[in-house]
Amino acid sequence: MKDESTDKGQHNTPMLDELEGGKWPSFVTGLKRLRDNQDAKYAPMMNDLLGQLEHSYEERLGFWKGGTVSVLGYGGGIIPRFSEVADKFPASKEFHTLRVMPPAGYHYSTDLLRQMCDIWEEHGSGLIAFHGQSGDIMFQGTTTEGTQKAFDALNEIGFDLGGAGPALRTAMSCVGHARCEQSCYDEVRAHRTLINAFLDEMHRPSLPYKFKFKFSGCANDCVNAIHRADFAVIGTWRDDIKIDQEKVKEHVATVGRKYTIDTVVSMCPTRAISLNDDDTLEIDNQSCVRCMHCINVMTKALSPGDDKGVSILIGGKRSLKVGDLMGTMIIPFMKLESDEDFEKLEEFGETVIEFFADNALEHERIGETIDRIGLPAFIEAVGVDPDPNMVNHPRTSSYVRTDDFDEEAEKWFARKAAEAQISAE
Amino acid sequence: MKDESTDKGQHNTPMLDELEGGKWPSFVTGLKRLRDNQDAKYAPMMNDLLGQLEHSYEERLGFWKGGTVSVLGYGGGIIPRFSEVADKFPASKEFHTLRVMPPAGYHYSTDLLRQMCDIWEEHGSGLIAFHGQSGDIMFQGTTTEGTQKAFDALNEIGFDLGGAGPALRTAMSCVGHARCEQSCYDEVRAHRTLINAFLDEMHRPSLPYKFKFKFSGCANDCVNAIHRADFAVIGTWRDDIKIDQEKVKEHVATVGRKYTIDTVVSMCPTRAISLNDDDTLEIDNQSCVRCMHCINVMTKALSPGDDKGVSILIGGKRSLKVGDLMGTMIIPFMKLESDEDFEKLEEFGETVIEFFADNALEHERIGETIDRIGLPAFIEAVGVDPDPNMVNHPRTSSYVRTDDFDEEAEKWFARKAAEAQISAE
Amino acid sequence: MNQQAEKPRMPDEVGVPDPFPYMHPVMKANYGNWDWHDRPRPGVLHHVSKSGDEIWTVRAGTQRQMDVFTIRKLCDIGDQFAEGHVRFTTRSNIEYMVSKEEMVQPLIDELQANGFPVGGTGASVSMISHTQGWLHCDIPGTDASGVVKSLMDVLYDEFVQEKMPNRVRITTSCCQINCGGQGDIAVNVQYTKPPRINHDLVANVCERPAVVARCPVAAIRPAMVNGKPSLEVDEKKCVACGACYPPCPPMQINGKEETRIAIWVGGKHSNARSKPTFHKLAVANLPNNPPHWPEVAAIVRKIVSTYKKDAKHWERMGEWIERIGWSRFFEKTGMAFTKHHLDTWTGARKTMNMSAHVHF
Amino acid sequence: MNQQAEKPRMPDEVGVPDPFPYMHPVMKANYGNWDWHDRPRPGVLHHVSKSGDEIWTVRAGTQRQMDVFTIRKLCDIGDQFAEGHVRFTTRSNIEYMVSKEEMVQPLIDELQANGFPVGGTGASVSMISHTQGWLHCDIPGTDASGVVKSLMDVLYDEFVQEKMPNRVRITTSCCQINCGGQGDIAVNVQYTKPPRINHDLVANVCERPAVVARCPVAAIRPAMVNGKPSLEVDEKKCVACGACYPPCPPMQINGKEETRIAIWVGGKHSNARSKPTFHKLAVANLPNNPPHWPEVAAIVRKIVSTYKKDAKHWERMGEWIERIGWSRFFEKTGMAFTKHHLDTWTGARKTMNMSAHVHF
Ligand code: SRM
Ligand code: SRM
Ligand code: SRM
Ligand code: SRM
Ligand code: SF4
Ligand code: SF4
Ligand code: SF4
Ligand code: SF4
Ligand code: SF4
Ligand code: SF4
Ligand code: SF4
Ligand code: SF4
Repeated sequence: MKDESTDKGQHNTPMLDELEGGKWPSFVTGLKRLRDNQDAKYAPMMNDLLGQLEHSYEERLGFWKGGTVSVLGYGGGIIPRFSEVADKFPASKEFHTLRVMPPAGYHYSTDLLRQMCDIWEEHGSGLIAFHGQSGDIMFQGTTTEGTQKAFDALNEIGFDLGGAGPALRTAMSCVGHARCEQSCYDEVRAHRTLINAFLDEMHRPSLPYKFKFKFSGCANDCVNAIHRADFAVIGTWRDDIKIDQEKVKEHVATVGRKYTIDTVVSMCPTRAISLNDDDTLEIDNQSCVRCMHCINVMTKALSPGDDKGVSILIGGKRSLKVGDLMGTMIIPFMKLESDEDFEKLEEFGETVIEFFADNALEHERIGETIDRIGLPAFIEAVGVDPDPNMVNHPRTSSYVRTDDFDEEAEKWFARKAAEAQISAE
Repeated sequence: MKDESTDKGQHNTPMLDELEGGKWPSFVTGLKRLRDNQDAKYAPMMNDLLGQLEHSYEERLGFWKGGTVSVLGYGGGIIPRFSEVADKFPASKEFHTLRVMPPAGYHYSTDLLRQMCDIWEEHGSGLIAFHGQSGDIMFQGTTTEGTQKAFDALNEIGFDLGGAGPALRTAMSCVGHARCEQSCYDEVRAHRTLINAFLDEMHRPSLPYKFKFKFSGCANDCVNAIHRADFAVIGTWRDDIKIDQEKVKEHVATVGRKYTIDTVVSMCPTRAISLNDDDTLEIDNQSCVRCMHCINVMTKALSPGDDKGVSILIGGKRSLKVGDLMGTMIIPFMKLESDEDFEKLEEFGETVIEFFADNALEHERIGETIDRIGLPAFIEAVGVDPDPNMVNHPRTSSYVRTDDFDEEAEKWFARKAAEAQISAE
Repeated sequence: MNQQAEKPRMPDEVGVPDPFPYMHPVMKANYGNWDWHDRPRPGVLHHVSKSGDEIWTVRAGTQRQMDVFTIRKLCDIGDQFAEGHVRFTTRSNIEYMVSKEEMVQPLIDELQANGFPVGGTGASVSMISHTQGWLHCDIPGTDASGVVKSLMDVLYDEFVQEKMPNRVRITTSCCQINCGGQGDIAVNVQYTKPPRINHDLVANVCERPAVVARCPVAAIRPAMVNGKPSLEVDEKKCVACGACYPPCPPMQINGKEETRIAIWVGGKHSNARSKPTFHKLAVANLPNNPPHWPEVAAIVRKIVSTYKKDAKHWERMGEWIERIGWSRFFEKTGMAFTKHHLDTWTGARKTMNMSAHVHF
Repeated sequence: MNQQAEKPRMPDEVGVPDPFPYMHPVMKANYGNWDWHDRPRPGVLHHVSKSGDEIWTVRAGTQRQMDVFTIRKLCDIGDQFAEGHVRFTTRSNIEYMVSKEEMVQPLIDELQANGFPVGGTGASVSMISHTQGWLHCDIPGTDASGVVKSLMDVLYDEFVQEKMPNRVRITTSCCQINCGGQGDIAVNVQYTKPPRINHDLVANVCERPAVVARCPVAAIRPAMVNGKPSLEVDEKKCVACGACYPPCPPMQINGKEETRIAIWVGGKHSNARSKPTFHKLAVANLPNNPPHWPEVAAIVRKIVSTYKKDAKHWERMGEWIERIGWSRFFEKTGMAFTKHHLDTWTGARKTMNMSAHVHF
């Protein structure tokens, strides 16, 4: 082992050096740039950081431990890291991360980015990630003292901490409306409306466990919401797919009949598409499940309908305790255009968070709560009526007590009558 | 209520009489024919039987209870029934059923049927079902004394009792080889080989619970084996589907292109079929899962391959305790042509039954045992190597201890090498 | 037993009989050698062997629970018009095999003249699979023969023609154990109340630990009632499955009003296209209403006619519903979707829609 | 803290910032009004608005964990060639939006000249999703940045071209918690041994009931060890998941040799065609071998190239495997199928093949 601790200069990093080759941009080269910026306050820290990292590569073990660090007024948003090998690498003995919420949809001007760089050179290590897996800008590497200063400076330019711990977490939304024709609702507005309404839950962690929102403009789900959010908002539409049959014919003429059958007709999950003998498409919209596939393939000929809105799925998470869960379809359709629509969404978000706060066990995600108490109890608690879209199919088990079936059925019929009434008006 | 018990003549059956109308053959009319056959010994029994049944229709309750009745040398095969309302309907106070195994594939000569009728008029009620849901001929309605006599007579003409209780049960096999071009193995031989090898388990019940075999010649599964058998044997093939492209063209010419795409190409579960521009079919046999659909639609143009054999699925049952289970694919392919092949099948059947006898809890079906101990433990116990066809997909949960992964992998590679060796030879 | 001298006859354990002695000669000759088939008309199959041999099969409905007179009548017809060989199908239909096409029509005529409907092939509603019910079983909640007769009367036309999108296979079961199994439509008893316990009898009749072990939700516990060992049911936990009743008849699960009928849809055994599936709850709590079960019949009819009108060729009931979506299925059939349709049993999670796939 | 007079600054809880001030003007003007798009070349998207406006997006790879110099370099390029607006994607790629087609090529040239690969669009292998690893996390078994760098070096060509059947989304995770989530290919830490407990520390560091509660298989129980309150693990039950380690660091789950890598395949987030799926185990027990993880890289490469050669257009990794069957997947990629591939977790029953569908 190299004698790093006694060497006052730069640590040897032979293993890390190996990662400077290859064509992909190298994070090691970047770290070294920071280390080598001898004027900067952070240079010694980054030298020791590289030293500790090399040590990890040698030992194949991590050497950070957690702790408690926060900024004034907030209980979360900082990931504190203290080195377990600070004796060898003293300058990086504190190496905390600030999780900062980016503009919804990740839009930046170069100007803004430069401001952020400046702040982080001043108060931190100069190492920033765009973005963490939950969507935060991660300002990585500062002392306990630097944490507050960096936050203050970022807060001054309009940025706020994201979530950590048992709290509302930073959300993500896809580029959507800003640049994507598939987008079925205003993701920026939905994202900001919901998160900004519940900031208190983010900044002062007091939920049973983490709670994440994610927003995708359509079922392509470019932010992985269904797997990775407790509350996923996915754009969809209720009316028919829009078809431009001339463009369909052009597409078939270009790629061929067989290829069209194999990549569009055969790939529709519900056999909703049929190719007519004149090379136009027949789409059975009642069978279509809004999966996006055919629209993705024929971007010019096909597009989502006009009666757009969102579906809400609840309960996605990774594997701790019960195993991975994806969100379950709870609200098949919610219109999301008018101010009232957005208010309704916010109200529903609040109901769900309150349910979670009141009913989840400690360290239990909402998906696990639903799993524990059952879907019927959950939807009743959050005031949602049963809908066939919530399930792949109705129950297959006869182990249920149905003596109140008729009363339950009456609710459905009353609801359907009321809906018919409304749509007739 | 009508005063049936004091009336020495025929019971009034106003509700049952209602079931004599309508176009479908009426079981009530049949029962009455027996009742009205005044010369026959069974007429009074059938009169009271009708009386008790009418009583059930009025009360909406059943009035039979079980008991213990058997024939000499056997512990099972009889379903004993004693009336709980024998005071009112004394002549049918005993109304036992003999479960008798039919010829494999349910073939009868009229002559044989007449012999059976004669025996059952002599010793029973004259009421016979072809067949029960497990495939037995059910000779329904006799006294404890009649049971033995009927059995003796049936046994004389070459028939034997089926299963009841915690025992090997009567099996079923589809018409298959006898009249069906889809059949991939000799169902009669498989059916008789297996059941006749384990008759002891049928006639002297000593298993933890019931155990059923079912045999279908192909994946159409005309005897519902996968859902309803503990051990399902399903015909399949390993090589390519046979295509007669001229007949394909004829088919397309007859029903049309669009219809062919919609009913064949789009309906293949694995997108293995593509329609060429010249109206021939391209089948990707490596993707084909032998579902039978395309072959069913184009009976003249397509047929199963030549390298035929069987798959074995284990663990089907209905819902008691754990909920419904279907059989799990345990042996994806077994050749079933030579005498040795049939011996191997028999050996495997024996292994599975022994495993069941030794490992199942009381009143536990083998599917539940697998569920309880896990598939890896089960296949190890019955000496079968893991195969991807056993599962829809490999595990999604990381909760498993894999430190012996490399050794397990070695087994696979060794096996594959040996197989390659064999097929190279 | 008494002073009887005769030695008792010991059984000849012959096992499963060899079918070849009873099989139609053309089938025997072409065993394993068939080439293709078609269906010249409803109720008739036409199979052609690689040898060139042909055989026509005429399928007819029976009441399954047959008196010997019915059987002999069927034999008479077989002797006169069909070469003396028959078989019964998985669904208790009878099949006559004839080796000449010209024998088909007279055979059909004779069957029909005698009240046996010819059909049940291809895309028809075949005979409903049958269980024992009040006629014979010791635990039934309803009568299978009666339900089946009532329904087949209603579905008669769909048996004798092939106008469905694909075959429709209906099952009935007279208690929740469901000997009838899965079906495109399944008409099953559904209990609605916990068992009523006759405490006086439990001690004598029931092996208590075995009964406790049978309960799928561990709702039964041993208890002393009126100083006698008996059993107690936690009614909050009990799912009214009736599993405790067979091993312990004093735990009466049936009741004149409490025993109800549920209808399930979309079970499938074949592996054609989609994998086999379990049937799913359509409607529960229908009255158990002999002798015609009109409420049940009305719903079965509605489901069948909706499927007939709406499904694509070759789609089975469940496949059709998966395509159009369960919302539309409930809408089109006029049934209600309730919280009871949301699965709560082991593995329920896997029945939830964890995707953005949605039907409108 | 000390005699400081200044009143501490209280945060301005601004929440999620409004993106419009930073958004490219063409995107702002056409917000919610786009019509269609195509991809003129790998790494470039071309979106057309209903208003007729057009925008070209050039996507380039970054190392995510960026030093300010890299960021400023990207800004320089943006100022000079791309109108000063950028965004980062879900996968930490940077996107430059330009309003004129002729700006595309110079931008690409400049990015490439500065070592930023242009690509990641359409049917390519995009940037691997990233977690923290040894660089920052307190529980990691490996280094995410290093694994990602090693793999992206190997997959570089597939990033800059669109020659895959569909997009390939790879994730890495540096412990079994898997912050990286599901992927077409997921490269995850897999622990192989139960935790080694430092009993001296447990009493002071760990809230014992909370730790006991975290274990998914109830393998942990409180115990007195050497007279101190500690915890004990039932090694027969323990599935080596590591869930006890974060709340109780003295339950060390990592080890130089014991921490291993598993590769999973067929996870999918989109709802296109098939519903979203979880990834499935391909191979476990690969060595955790910095700095290049060659064993991992070799397998990832093999999987990617097999998919590339074999899958049909638009089939994602998992869809391709489902079509050809898992047997063939293992055969073609030269990996082993073992008993560990058979699921044993809750709901395992539903992963079994309960059908006669079989691949040969
Ligand atoms: C006679 C019988 C077998 C027997 O040994 O008794 C039989 C005979 C044939 N079946 Fe079957 N099936 C028979 C019960 C079944 C069952 C079991 C059941 O009904 O309980 C099934 C499974 C049903 C299910 O999935 O729940 C069954 C699923 C099929 C299928 C698959 C259809 C599908 O698309 O799902 C085919 C394929 C077809 O229709 O071409 C088939 C095809 C056939 C063919 C065409 C096979 C052939 O080439 O000869 C036979 C004539 C079918 C017809 O009626 O048109 N048979 N078939 C059974 C007649 C029952 C009846 O009287 O109605
Ligand atoms: C007669 C028959 C119904 C019919 O009318 O066709 C029948 C009748 C009975 N079944 Fe069954 N089962 C019959 C086929 C089935 C089938 C279908 C099959 O074999 O394909 C099943 C579903 C498949 C399966 O094996 O799971 C079936 C699943 C059951 C069960 C539930 C088993 C489970 O594990 O869920 C029970 C309850 C039990 O065994 O404790 C049961 C129990 C019974 C008992 C013995 C009730 C009892 O415990 O006293 C019934 C006797 C009725 C009687 O008086 O004759 N029967 N039973 C069928 C047997 C006739 C024959 O031998 O051919
Ligand atoms: C920029 C980005 C959204 C963002 O807000 O940052 C984005 C942008 C687009 N996605 Fe995406 N997707 C983005 C992440 C994702 C993700 C999430 C991820 O990668 O972690 C997914 C889910 C992946 C999965 O299933 O695991 C995703 C699944 C899709 C799909 C579905 C593909 C499929 O067949 O399964 C489409 C449809 C398509 O390709 O036409 C799509 C289509 C698109 C389109 C074509 C939408 C449009 O009309 O503009 C955009 C260009 C795609 C391209 O790269 O060619 N996008 N897209 C993300 C770019 C990530 C990257 O740099 O690689
Ligand atoms: C930084 C980040 C990885 C990255 O490099 O991108 C991360 C890092 C950590 N995650 Fe995570 N998670 C990160 C996104 C995720 C995601 C992805 C997502 O949000 O889409 C998931 C999967 C989705 C989910 O929420 O389940 C995820 C699932 C977890 C879990 C498992 C939760 C579960 O219920 O299964 C834990 C463990 C826990 O919370 O106890 C965890 C815990 C952690 C901790 C706090 C480990 C710990 O307990 O000390 C890690 C801190 C590392 C560090 O030093 O910064 N992290 N974590 C991501 C957050 C950055 C950001 O704010 O943008
Ligand atoms: S999720 Fe849909 S709307 Fe959002 S960027 Fe992806 S394709 Fe566009
Ligand atoms: S969006 Fe999906 S489900 Fe709807 S028609 Fe297109 S491919 Fe089919
Ligand atoms: S299961 Fe297959 S082989 Fe047997 S009768 Fe049915 S279609 Fe023919
Ligand atoms: S048998 Fe089934 S899986 Fe195979 S090609 Fe035909 S339809 Fe497809
Ligand atoms: S379903 Fe129930 S009542 Fe009917 S025969 Fe089977 S066990 Fe008896
Ligand atoms: S009816 Fe079923 S759930 Fe209720 S006590 Fe009996 S066995 Fe248990
Ligand atoms: S995957 Fe594990 S080690 Fe990596 S960042 Fe997440 S919690 Fe930390
Ligand atoms: S590693 Fe996982 S399974 Fe083992 S003791 Fe810890 S929490 Fe339990």
